[in-house]
Amino acid sequence: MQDPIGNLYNWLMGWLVSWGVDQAISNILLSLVGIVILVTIAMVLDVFLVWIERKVVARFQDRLGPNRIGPWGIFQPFADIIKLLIKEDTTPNGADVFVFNLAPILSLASVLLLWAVLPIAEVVFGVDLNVALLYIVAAGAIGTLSVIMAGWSSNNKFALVGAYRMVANMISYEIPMVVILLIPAILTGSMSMLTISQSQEQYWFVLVVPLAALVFLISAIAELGRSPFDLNEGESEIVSGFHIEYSGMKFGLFYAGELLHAFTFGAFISILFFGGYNGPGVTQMPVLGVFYFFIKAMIGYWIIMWVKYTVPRIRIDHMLYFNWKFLVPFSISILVMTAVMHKSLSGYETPVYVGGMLAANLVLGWITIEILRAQARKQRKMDDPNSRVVAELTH
Amino acid sequence: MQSWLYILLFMIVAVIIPFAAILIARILGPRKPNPIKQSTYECGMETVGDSWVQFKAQYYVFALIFLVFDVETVFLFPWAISINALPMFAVVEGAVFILILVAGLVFTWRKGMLEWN
Amino acid sequence: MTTEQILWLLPLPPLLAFVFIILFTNRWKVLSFSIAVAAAAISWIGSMVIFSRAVALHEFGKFIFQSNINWLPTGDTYLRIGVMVDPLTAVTLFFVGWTVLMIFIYSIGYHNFGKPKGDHDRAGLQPHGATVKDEHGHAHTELSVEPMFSRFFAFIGLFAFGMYTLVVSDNLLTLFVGWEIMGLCSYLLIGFWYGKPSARAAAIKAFMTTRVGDVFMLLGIVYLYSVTGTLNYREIFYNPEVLHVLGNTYTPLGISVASAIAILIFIGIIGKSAQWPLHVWLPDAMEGPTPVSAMIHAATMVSAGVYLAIRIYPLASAGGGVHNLTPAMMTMGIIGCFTALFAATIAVAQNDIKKVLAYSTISQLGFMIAALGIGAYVAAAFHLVTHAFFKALLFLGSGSVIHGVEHGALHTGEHVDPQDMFNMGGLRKKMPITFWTFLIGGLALSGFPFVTAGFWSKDEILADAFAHGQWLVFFVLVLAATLTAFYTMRQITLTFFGAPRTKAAEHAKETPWTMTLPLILLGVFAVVAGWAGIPEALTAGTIPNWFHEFVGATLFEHPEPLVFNFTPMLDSILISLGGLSLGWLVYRKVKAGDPDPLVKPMGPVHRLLRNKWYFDEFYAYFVVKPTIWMSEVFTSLWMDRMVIDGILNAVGGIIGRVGHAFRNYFDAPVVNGFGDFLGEGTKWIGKESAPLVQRGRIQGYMVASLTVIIILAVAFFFFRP
Amino acid sequence: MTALQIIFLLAAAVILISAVMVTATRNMVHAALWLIATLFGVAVIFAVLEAGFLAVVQVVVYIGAIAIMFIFAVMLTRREMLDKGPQMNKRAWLAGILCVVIFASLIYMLSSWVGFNQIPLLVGNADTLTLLGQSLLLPSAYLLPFEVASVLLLAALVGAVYVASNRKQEEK
Amino acid sequence: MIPLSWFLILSAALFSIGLFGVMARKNAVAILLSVELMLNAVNINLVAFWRYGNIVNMAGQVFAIIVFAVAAAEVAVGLALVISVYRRFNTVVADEIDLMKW
Repeated sequence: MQDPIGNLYNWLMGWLVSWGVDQAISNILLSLVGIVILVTIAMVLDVFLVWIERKVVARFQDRLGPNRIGPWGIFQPFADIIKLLIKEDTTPNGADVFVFNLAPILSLASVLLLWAVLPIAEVVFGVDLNVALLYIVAAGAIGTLSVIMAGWSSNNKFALVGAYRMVANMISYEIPMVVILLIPAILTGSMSMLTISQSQEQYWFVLVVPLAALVFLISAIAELGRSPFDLNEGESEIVSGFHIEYSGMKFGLFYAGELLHAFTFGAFISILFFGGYNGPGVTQMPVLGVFYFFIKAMIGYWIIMWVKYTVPRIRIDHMLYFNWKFLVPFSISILVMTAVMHKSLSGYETPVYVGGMLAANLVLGWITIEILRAQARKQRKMDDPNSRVVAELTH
Repeated sequence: MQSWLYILLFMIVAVIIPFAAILIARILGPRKPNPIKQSTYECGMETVGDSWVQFKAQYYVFALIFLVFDVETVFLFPWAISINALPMFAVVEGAVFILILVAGLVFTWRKGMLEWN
Repeated sequence: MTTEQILWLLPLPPLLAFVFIILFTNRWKVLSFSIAVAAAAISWIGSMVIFSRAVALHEFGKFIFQSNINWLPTGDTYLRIGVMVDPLTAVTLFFVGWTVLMIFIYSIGYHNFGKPKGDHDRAGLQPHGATVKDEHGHAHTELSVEPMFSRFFAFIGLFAFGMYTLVVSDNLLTLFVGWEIMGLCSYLLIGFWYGKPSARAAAIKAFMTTRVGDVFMLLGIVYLYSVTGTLNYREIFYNPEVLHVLGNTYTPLGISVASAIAILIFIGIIGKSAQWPLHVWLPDAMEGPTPVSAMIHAATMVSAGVYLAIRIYPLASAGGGVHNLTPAMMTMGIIGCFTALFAATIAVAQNDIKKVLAYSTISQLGFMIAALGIGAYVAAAFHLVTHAFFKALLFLGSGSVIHGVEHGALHTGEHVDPQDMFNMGGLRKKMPITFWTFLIGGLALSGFPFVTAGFWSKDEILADAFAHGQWLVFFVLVLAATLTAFYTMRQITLTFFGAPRTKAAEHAKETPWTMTLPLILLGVFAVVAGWAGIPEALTAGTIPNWFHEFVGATLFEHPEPLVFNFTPMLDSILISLGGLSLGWLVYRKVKAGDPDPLVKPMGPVHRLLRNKWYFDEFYAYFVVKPTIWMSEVFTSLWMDRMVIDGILNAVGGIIGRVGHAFRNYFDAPVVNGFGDFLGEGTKWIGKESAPLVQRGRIQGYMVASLTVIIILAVAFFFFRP
Repeated sequence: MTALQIIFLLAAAVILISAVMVTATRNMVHAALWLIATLFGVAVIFAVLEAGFLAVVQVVVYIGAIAIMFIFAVMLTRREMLDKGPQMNKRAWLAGILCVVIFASLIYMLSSWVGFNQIPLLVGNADTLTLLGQSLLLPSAYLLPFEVASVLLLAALVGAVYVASNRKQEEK
Repeated sequence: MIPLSWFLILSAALFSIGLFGVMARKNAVAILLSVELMLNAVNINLVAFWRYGNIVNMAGQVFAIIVFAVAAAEVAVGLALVISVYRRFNTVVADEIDLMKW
């Protein structure tokens, strides 16, 4: 029971070959089967995410949420799906039909693609890609593309403006995210998700680079375009953003994509900084990792939801300032600090190493906070009317 | 090679599934288009002019900075993963590489290009 | 520090100064110029140290300072770059260090540091002057400080960096880098007052013209690399085997590979040091501030061209030598001689004090090139050094003169061209220091016997020509030297002697010490620099011909010292004295408003000279226009399936122009017909044809160039030897 | 006909067709999207060549950044008239001839080369990524190009930001 | 296995198409798009030669990455220029942009 998937694979392989199917062909067939199963899991999970989201937001807003269909309304999402399926999907005139239809597909696909490299457990994963970290960024790039395609093709001012904002948002926060993605690569000397998870057996990376984990969380939320960074769908200004013209299943795809994306990022946070599938007893029973993985991912997802439903939306200029004037320099300083510290501490044994890195992080965080406080003080002085008068007089 | 084949298959599946969803919706859903339904939604108003709104050059500037830093990170990944195989000197070189680009960010900042007006 | 370390660091200070001034100290004038001058001074100290160490060494030619590093991985080998000092580099460093430092110091005063801000000065225009109140409350205008003061120092800093890089580099690649940096800087500096259209035009002209040469030069360098696999001087020029092979393998064209490469590189030199036919940019370059003229067009940049020519001399003479000239040497000789004479003739008829110097520069460079052409290696180097000193001195002096006259003009408020020598006169009393230093420089330029540096260097060239029996070269150069003496004296007389011809000249004032100090120092060198190379036979060996010994060691086999002969020396004495006295006699008593005394006797010839043999017009008509025609009519019109129309247009246009030209010719009086025909006609053509042909469609150019490339490639492919 | 060859041929077909569309289509946004298709095909080619890093980088940089830039630029310089009328200038036919000639001569020259049809050696499990990092950062290898690249990017950023900032407009 | 020639032919074709676009397209943005095609052709060549040469010598990949940087710089500056030209002349047709006269 060490490696169920592997055993299953070998058994089926032998079976097919014995039926006289060519090795390569059967290999492809089997991986195809595996992929379909994986994607199906993702989609089913997605369906339940809808329910979870609605329940949680209801709790946040002191409501009950769906509670009619099935126990605790657990079958609500299926009703939603059926509704979406039988709804007429309209295409606005003047729309660029091909691009218009391609956009939602890419939007969901870009999220599903992430699941190819998720190490759900040490023995349960799609593929162990040696450039997985960059692969994530690449998939994100396709997502960005789908947004601008949707905004452009639906021939609608608001959609376009929404797409602009969304894209500006995504590309801006992609920089700190990618910079932070460099840090696990530095720590493990590899870009493979599996290696990163494996190398967190003794200690989670959150102990070594807490600041990086924090920045990654922030930029992930922004990347998802969820509140407080959801100004792409500022209902008051630009009625719900780039997918305004979408209806029926196409809208459903965007929606599903967003939710699954959120969950996947929760998973990434857990993999990169919280040890992924690692947990007590995993070494004896690797399959246990699946359980830990989903728990951690769910916690990450819950944090993202928490932020979404408690923090109010911020203005686009504030958002961009926050990114370019704080997050990017901050993440870059974290990167440089981590690289140098890691290199200089790599000789020592684990406790010293972890302690040193942690101390360095704390020092950096303290310095940052001091700088920010100084800035804030100056800002307050500037905003304070009578002091401004004084300043003008002194000039 | 194997893994890339896998990724390719995964892409195909990942595109087919949403496509299938849309297709099913097409089949199941009714299709009774009419001009009102087809008109683009702008808070109930008529569409004014074509949809090419004035595009803020600001977006372009941010895209610029993003492009440069994106390429920078591409340079940095090899540096990051081979950091254990490199001498301290090379690590510092990477840091220098980063700081040179930070200088560009600072320039943009000083130029006031980061201001949203 | 070891000499090698100093060498590596030598070009850095000016570069740092450039960066600092551009980035940080742009606003603070004092800081800017102090940084720049300090940087120049550091480099100067460095070069002096290197020079002294080099001189102290025994048999320096064999055991030189050099160090180089792997630079670029090219496949499995590396492209090595490095630094080197051999005797030639040492002497070049010597004069470069001095002139650059002097010019830096001079620029402080030239740009009126410490003077008030101008009333209506704008960046990009010359300062117009400012009104100030003296203690009695009288308002009067005086010179105002340059608006872009700091920027100037930044630019010349970068320029100095380029020059030092070029000099200390031990291979043609880094030399080319420095070369191009200087090209850029000359563009920036000539167009320094970009507010003036003429300055802009001059800058573009200089850039384009030198570019023409540089392309060929790059071709030559690439060719050299492809045949030898290295660009290092020592490995090529100091290596008889390589030279022998290069000299005796032949290109399809029939000349040896060495000659072919040398000629290609020499075309670049033609562009850089303004030899005929690419000389046109240099006179226009006088639009720049005078220190720039001194720096670019006298001391360093054009000298760099000659320096490179001397560098590649072993290549040029490979397979031949002093007694049987290779094609490359012949090219050098012919072009040098012609340039020397032709530029001297033009200089005779110029009224702008700086234009005269510009043409004399061209002519003197012609001397050097010609000297190389006949194998007078050392003489060329010697003249290069001395010329750098006295020509820098002259330019700075002329700048000082202009400054004085400008001051006078502002004082009296009359509007005169402060550069026209006919507006001057009698400045001898107003600006004594400038006068004496300028006089020294002038005498050096005209080769005043025995005292001045110019005499010895020029004499050595003539002696070489004489000794090797190059009669044509000898006579041409003698003639050019006579003219040189003549126009130099003309300039001095018009500027300093006689009575002031304008109020401005009367109220001229001596310039501040920052400007006069460099003049004095350079004046000293303009005299003593020549004593390093006095022929031994003259002094019966009491003073060794140090320069010949030292620089001669640069070559693998030393050039043998000349058998001394009194004829050339007598000649040079006579021509210099004769030319000087002639100039004095002709221009002694020019009154205000008089025309040039030569106009009457020389007539149309004089106009021809004054219009520089109509070379600009010639180019505008026969080079620029056809080029644009190729790219335009050939591509777009022909492309537009309008072959017929295009040709008809062209033919029609040409016929019209010819007719117009004839009318012009017959109508015009015979005397000025020639000049007017060419000048006016070409101007008219330029005016008429400009809108027709100038479009600037980049894609069109691209298609055309690609077509030509393909055709050439196919041709080469099929007619391969 | 191995699977690899099939994949290559498909990718090549995608590349060439969409490249042609890039140069042929009228709608600039479509041109940009076709370019993206081309770039994706090239990424597949990189994967076939077992340069996985470059394949991903291709998607990240080109599709993620450069294509977005292009689309933004099209939005910025958009004028309806530009999509109407011929998108080729009058030299197009000559340009076409030139390109065909160049293609033919390239193939001709290459085919006369011995290694033209060589078969790749098997990649062992050489850790090319670490190798790449080392060859980028060790002074004995390509450290200089590495640093120069950063300077180039800096220059590009500064220059582009300077040009894109419409200070001139505000002055007027 | 795939012979090297396939890659070379592919990249040559891509290069020629890009070249055609550069010379024939009116729209300056389209010209830049075509330049991207050419750069990609170059990259295919570099990587192919890396793969078919000595795997351990990473020169091919290194220069491919450098080409990425160059492409990025080219796009950034080129598009910025196109945009500012558009602001000035209100056109992006290359033939109508003729500042570079001699």
